[in-house]
Amino acid sequence: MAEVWEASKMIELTIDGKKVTAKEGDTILKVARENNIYIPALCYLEGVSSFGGCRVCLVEIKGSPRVFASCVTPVAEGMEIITNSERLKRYRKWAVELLLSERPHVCSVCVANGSCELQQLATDLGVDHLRVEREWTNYELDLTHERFAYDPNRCILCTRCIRICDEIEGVHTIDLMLRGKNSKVIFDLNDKWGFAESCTSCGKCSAVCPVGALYVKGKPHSESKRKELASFVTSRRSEKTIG
Amino acid sequence: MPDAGAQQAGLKADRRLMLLEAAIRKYQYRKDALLEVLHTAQELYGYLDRDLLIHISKLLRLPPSHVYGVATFYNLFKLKKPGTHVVTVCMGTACYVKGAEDLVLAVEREFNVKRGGTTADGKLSLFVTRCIGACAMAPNAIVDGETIGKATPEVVLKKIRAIMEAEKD
Amino acid sequence: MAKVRLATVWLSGCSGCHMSFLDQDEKLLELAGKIELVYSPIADIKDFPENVDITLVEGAVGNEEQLELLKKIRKNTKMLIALGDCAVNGNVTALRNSLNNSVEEVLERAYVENATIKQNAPTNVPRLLKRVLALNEVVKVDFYIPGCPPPANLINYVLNELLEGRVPPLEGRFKYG
Amino acid sequence: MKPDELRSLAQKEAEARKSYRYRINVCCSSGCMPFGALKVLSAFKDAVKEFGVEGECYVARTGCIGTCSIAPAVLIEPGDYLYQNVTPDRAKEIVKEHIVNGRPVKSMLYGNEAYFKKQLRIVLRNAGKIDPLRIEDYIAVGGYYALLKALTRMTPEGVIEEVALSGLKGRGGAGFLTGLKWRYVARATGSPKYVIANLDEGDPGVFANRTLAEADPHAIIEGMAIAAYAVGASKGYIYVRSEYPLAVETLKKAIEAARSMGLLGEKIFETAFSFDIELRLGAGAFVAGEETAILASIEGRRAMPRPRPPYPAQSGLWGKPTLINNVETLANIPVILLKGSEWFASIGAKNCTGTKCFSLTGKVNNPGLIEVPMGITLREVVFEIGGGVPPGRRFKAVQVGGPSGGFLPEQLLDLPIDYESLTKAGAIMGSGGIVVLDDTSCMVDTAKFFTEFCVDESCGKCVPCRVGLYKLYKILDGFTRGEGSLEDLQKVEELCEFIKEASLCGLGQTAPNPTLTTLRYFRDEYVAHILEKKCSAGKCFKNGGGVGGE
Repeated sequence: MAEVWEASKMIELTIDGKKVTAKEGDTILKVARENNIYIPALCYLEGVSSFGGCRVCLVEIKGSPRVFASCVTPVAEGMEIITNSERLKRYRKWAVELLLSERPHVCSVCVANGSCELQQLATDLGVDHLRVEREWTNYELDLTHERFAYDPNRCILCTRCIRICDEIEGVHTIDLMLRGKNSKVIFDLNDKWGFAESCTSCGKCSAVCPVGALYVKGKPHSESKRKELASFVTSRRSEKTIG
Repeated sequence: MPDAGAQQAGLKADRRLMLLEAAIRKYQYRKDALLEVLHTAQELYGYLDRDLLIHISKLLRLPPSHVYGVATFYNLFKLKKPGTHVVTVCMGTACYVKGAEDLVLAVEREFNVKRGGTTADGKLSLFVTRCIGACAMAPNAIVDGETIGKATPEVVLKKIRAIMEAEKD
Repeated sequence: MAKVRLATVWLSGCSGCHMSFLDQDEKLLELAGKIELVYSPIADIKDFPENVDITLVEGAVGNEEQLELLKKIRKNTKMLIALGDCAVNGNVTALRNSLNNSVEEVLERAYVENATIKQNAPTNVPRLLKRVLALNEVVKVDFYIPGCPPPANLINYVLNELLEGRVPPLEGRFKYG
Repeated sequence: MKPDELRSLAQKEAEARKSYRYRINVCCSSGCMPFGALKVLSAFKDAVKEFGVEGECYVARTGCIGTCSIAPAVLIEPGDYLYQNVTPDRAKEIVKEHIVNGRPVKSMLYGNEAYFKKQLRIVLRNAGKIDPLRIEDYIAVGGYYALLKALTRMTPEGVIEEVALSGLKGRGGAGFLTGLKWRYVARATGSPKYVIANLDEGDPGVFANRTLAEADPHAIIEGMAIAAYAVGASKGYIYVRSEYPLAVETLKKAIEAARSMGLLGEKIFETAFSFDIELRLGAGAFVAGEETAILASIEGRRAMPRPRPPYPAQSGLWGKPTLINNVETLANIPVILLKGSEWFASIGAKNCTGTKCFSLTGKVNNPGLIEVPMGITLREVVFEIGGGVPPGRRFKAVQVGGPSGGFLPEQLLDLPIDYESLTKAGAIMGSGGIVVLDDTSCMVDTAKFFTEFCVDESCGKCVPCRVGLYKLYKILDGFTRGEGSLEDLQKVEELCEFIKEASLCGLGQTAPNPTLTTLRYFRDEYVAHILEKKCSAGKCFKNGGGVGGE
C-alpha cells in the first residue's frame, strides 16, 4: 500500500479557473467531482472501467482545438480545463437529443419516468424538442426472467450493465451483439434473460441502468436504482487501477 | 479425440470437428485466437450455428455473450445457413459509381430475394460486399466464386439463370 | 393596446394539456385581461381564424384533417407553440409508430380485437396517417413547452413572458417527457 | 542464414536471371486473376516449350503491373513491352512473334506512355517484376540487404534516426512522422514490444495495400523486421482483411519462406536479434483499421476503438508498447536504409517526402494502381495519368482518401497532393484512394452513399457516430427523395460539426467529410434537389415525385 501512495505524484491544474490539486493519473471527471465541479455524464459509472461512449462529459482543454471525454482523459500538470463553454453545451445537447431520437423514449409510459438519468439530462440541458426524426424501433420486450425485465427499446447502449456484470459480478452474462445502430445488449447467446444460464440474478445490471431498459419487476424504479456502487467496491477498484 | 463437450453441445463427432479442435489446440486455447477459430469454424461448417458457438466458447473458456458479440460484430461471419448458390455484388466506390446498385436491384427483382437474404427455397443468397478490390473492372459481381467484371444486369442474370437451370437437371 | 389574439388547438392527444392550461385557475383571469381567445376546443368557433398572434397546439398529428389544419394554423399564426409532449415529440400518440403494420391493422387492433361491443373500425372519419408526426416534422415550431402534461405554472410562466415580449429560457425549468 | 549466404544467393539468382534473354511477367494479382490470368500464365509456359525457347525465355508469375484496366496484363523484359487483355491464344502469338521472331506485336501493346511518365515507383519497385512467391526473386533484386545492413552495421537508434531524417510519414492516412512514432515505442518501458503491420484496407475503391502485399510481400516483412529491430520488438502481426484471399495466401507463403531461410526466427544473420511474424485475419469490419480497434481485434475482441491516450506506443497489445504502421510505410523502409535518408528526402515535396500509392478508379479512362511523388497535382493524376474522364463526359469532382475523403471540384485540381493541402481543402490522404466522378454522378446521392457506408461500419460505441451519422444519412436520403427544406442544410452542417468534433475515433471524425465538402463545393446541387426537386445527374427522385431527368 505504501508504495502505491508514494508512486502517485500530486499535480496542480485549473478547472473552470479554479485551482485544484490532483493525483497524477486520475481522470478529469474524477478530479472535477472531488472538487465539487459538476460535469454531466451518462455512460460513466464510478467503480467500473470507463467507456467513453456517450460524449456527454466532454470538456475543453486550453491549447487544444479538440474536445475530450473527461471520464477517460487523465489530468496533467498545468492543464486548464473548461467544463461549460457554449460549444460544450451545444455538443452535449446534440448527444442527448440523438440518444432520445435513437429509440422510442416515451417517458410517460416508462418505468423510469422521474428517476431517469437521460430524462434529467434532457431537462438540464434544455432539450425541449428533437431536431431529428425519431426512430420507432420495435424490439421484443423480454419478461422471461422471474425478477427482472429488459426493454431494448429504451436501451441507450451505455454498457454500464455489461461492465458491472463483467467487472464486479464477474460472470459476463451481458454483452453487445451486432454493431453500429444495430447494436443490442444481449444475454449469453442472445438468449432470453430467463434462459441465460450464466446469469446469477444478482440484479446489479438493473440497479445501474440509467434509463428504464433493465428494471426490477413490480418495484418502483426509483427504489431499485443506484448511481454509485458501495464504497468498499469503488475504493478497492480505484486502488487496483492506480498501478 | 473430440472434446467431451462437443456431444453435449450437439455437434457430430466428424472430421470437421476434429479439424476445428486441432486448430484450437494449435492456438493453445488462447482467448485472443477467437477470430481465427471462428474463421476456421466457418470454413469447415459454412456458417456458425448456436451449438458451434457454445462449443467454441467452452473450449476457449470465453463467456458465450462475448463469443456471440464478436461473431456478430464482424460482417464476414454468418450465423445463418447461406443458400446453395451465392451471388455477391461489390458495392465499393468504383462499382457503385458505375452502377452496382442496378445489378443488385435486378437480382432482387428477378429472384425475389433481398440483399443479405436467401430465397425462400434456400437456393440463392444475395450478398453485397464492400470492395473486392477489382475496381478497374467495375462493376463486379461474384456468382458462386466466379468474378464477372464490367458486369451488366443482363450478364449477371443470365449466369444465375444458367446455374439454377443446371441444378434442375 | 390591442389584445393579443390567442388560439388553442387540440390535435391527437388526451386533452391533458388543455386541462393543465385550465389549471392556471385564477391566473386565467389575469391572462384574460391581456388576450382574446379566438379559437379553442373550449369555445365554439368553427374555423381557424386569420391573424392569430399565438397558437398553443396540443397533440400530435395523427390524421389527414389534422395535417391540413396544422398547415393552416402555421399560415395564420405568428407564433406557434407546441404544448406538451405529444405535440413536441409524438409521445403516447406516436407509440403506434412502433407497430410496423398498415393503418388498417392499427384500426383492426384498436376497434376489433380489443373492442367488446360494436366491433368495427369507424369509416366516416378522417384517414389516419401512416405515421404519427410531431408538429416540427410538419411545420416550423417557434416554441416548445414539453411535459406530459406541462404543469400549469409553466404554461402560465411561458405565456406571461411571451406577452411581455421575452423568450423565456427553459433549461432546468421543465421536466422532459 | 549467414550474411555471406545472402550475398551468394543474390549473386546466383542475378546470374540465373541474366542467362535468359527474355522474361515474360504475367500479372496474377487480384485485378487480373478474375479475368483468366492463370490460364494465360500456363499458355505462355506451354508456348515457350512448344517453340523451344524455354532456355532463353523465363515465364514468371508476378504481382500487379499497375494497369488494371487492361487485365490480364503481361510485361515482357527487356524493353518493358506491356501487352493488354492477353488471352491464351494471344499468348501463343506473342511468344511466336515477340520471342521467336523478335518482333513485338504492336496491335496488342498498351500504347499509353502518359500513364507511366509521371509515376515514380519506390514502394512498388518490384511489383510486376518479381515472383512474389519466390523469396529468391526478392533477394536477387537486393532484398533483405537493408535488414542485413541494419542488423550488422547500424544501432537501433541509428535506424530510427535515418527514418526520421527521411521525413517519411505514415501512409495509413493520418500522416504522423514515422521516425517519431518509432522513437516513442523504442523509448516506452514495457516488454515484450510488438510491431503490427496494418493491412486492413477496408476503404471501398482502394486496393493499393492489397496489391503491394500480392506483388512484393517480402518488402513488408523486411520493413517490419527492421522496425522491430529499431524499437526492440520480437513479435509482429500482420493484420489483413480476410476479403483479400490472394494477399493472405501470398503473405502466408512469404512468411514461411523467410522463416525457412532464417530471415525470420531466432538470431537473424547470426546476430542477437530474433523476430517472428504471425498473420491475423480481419473479418469484415472497416473500423478495425483504426489503431486501437486493430488492437482489440488482434486480441480477439469486438473491434471497438478506445480513447487515446494512452497511445499504442505506450500501451498497445495486451497493454504493451506497440508500433502500428501501414504496410506501405513499412515497404518504404528497406529502400530508405539502402539509399539513404537524403535521397528519400529529395523526392516529393518539402515537408512531405517520398511517394504515395493510389488506386485510381471511377470515371477515368485509365484506372489502375499508381505511385506518384508527393506534391504532384490532382490535375496531373486525373488528366495525365488517368487520361481524364470518358469521352463526351464532363469532369465533376475527385474524391481523395476513401469513404471519408472529401470531394474536390475542378477549380481545386491544381492542389498538390500532400497531407496539409488535402486536409485544408476538406479531403484527406487516407490510405490512398482517388475516385473520379463525372457529370453522371449526383453529389447529394454520392454523399449519401458514403454516409451510408460509414453508418454500416460504425462500431456503435460513441453517440455522434452511431446515431449522428444515421440521422445524417436519413436527412440526405430525404433530399434524394424530395423531402427537406433549406433550413435542413444548416441542421446538416451543425450535425456534421458535432460528429466531426465529438466522435471518439477517426471513423466518426472524418465521416462527415463527403457531406461537408459536397455542401461546400456543390451547394447548388443540394438547393436544386430541395427547391426544384431536380437532380442534374438523373439519379434521384426515382421512386415517385420529382422531375429528375433520366
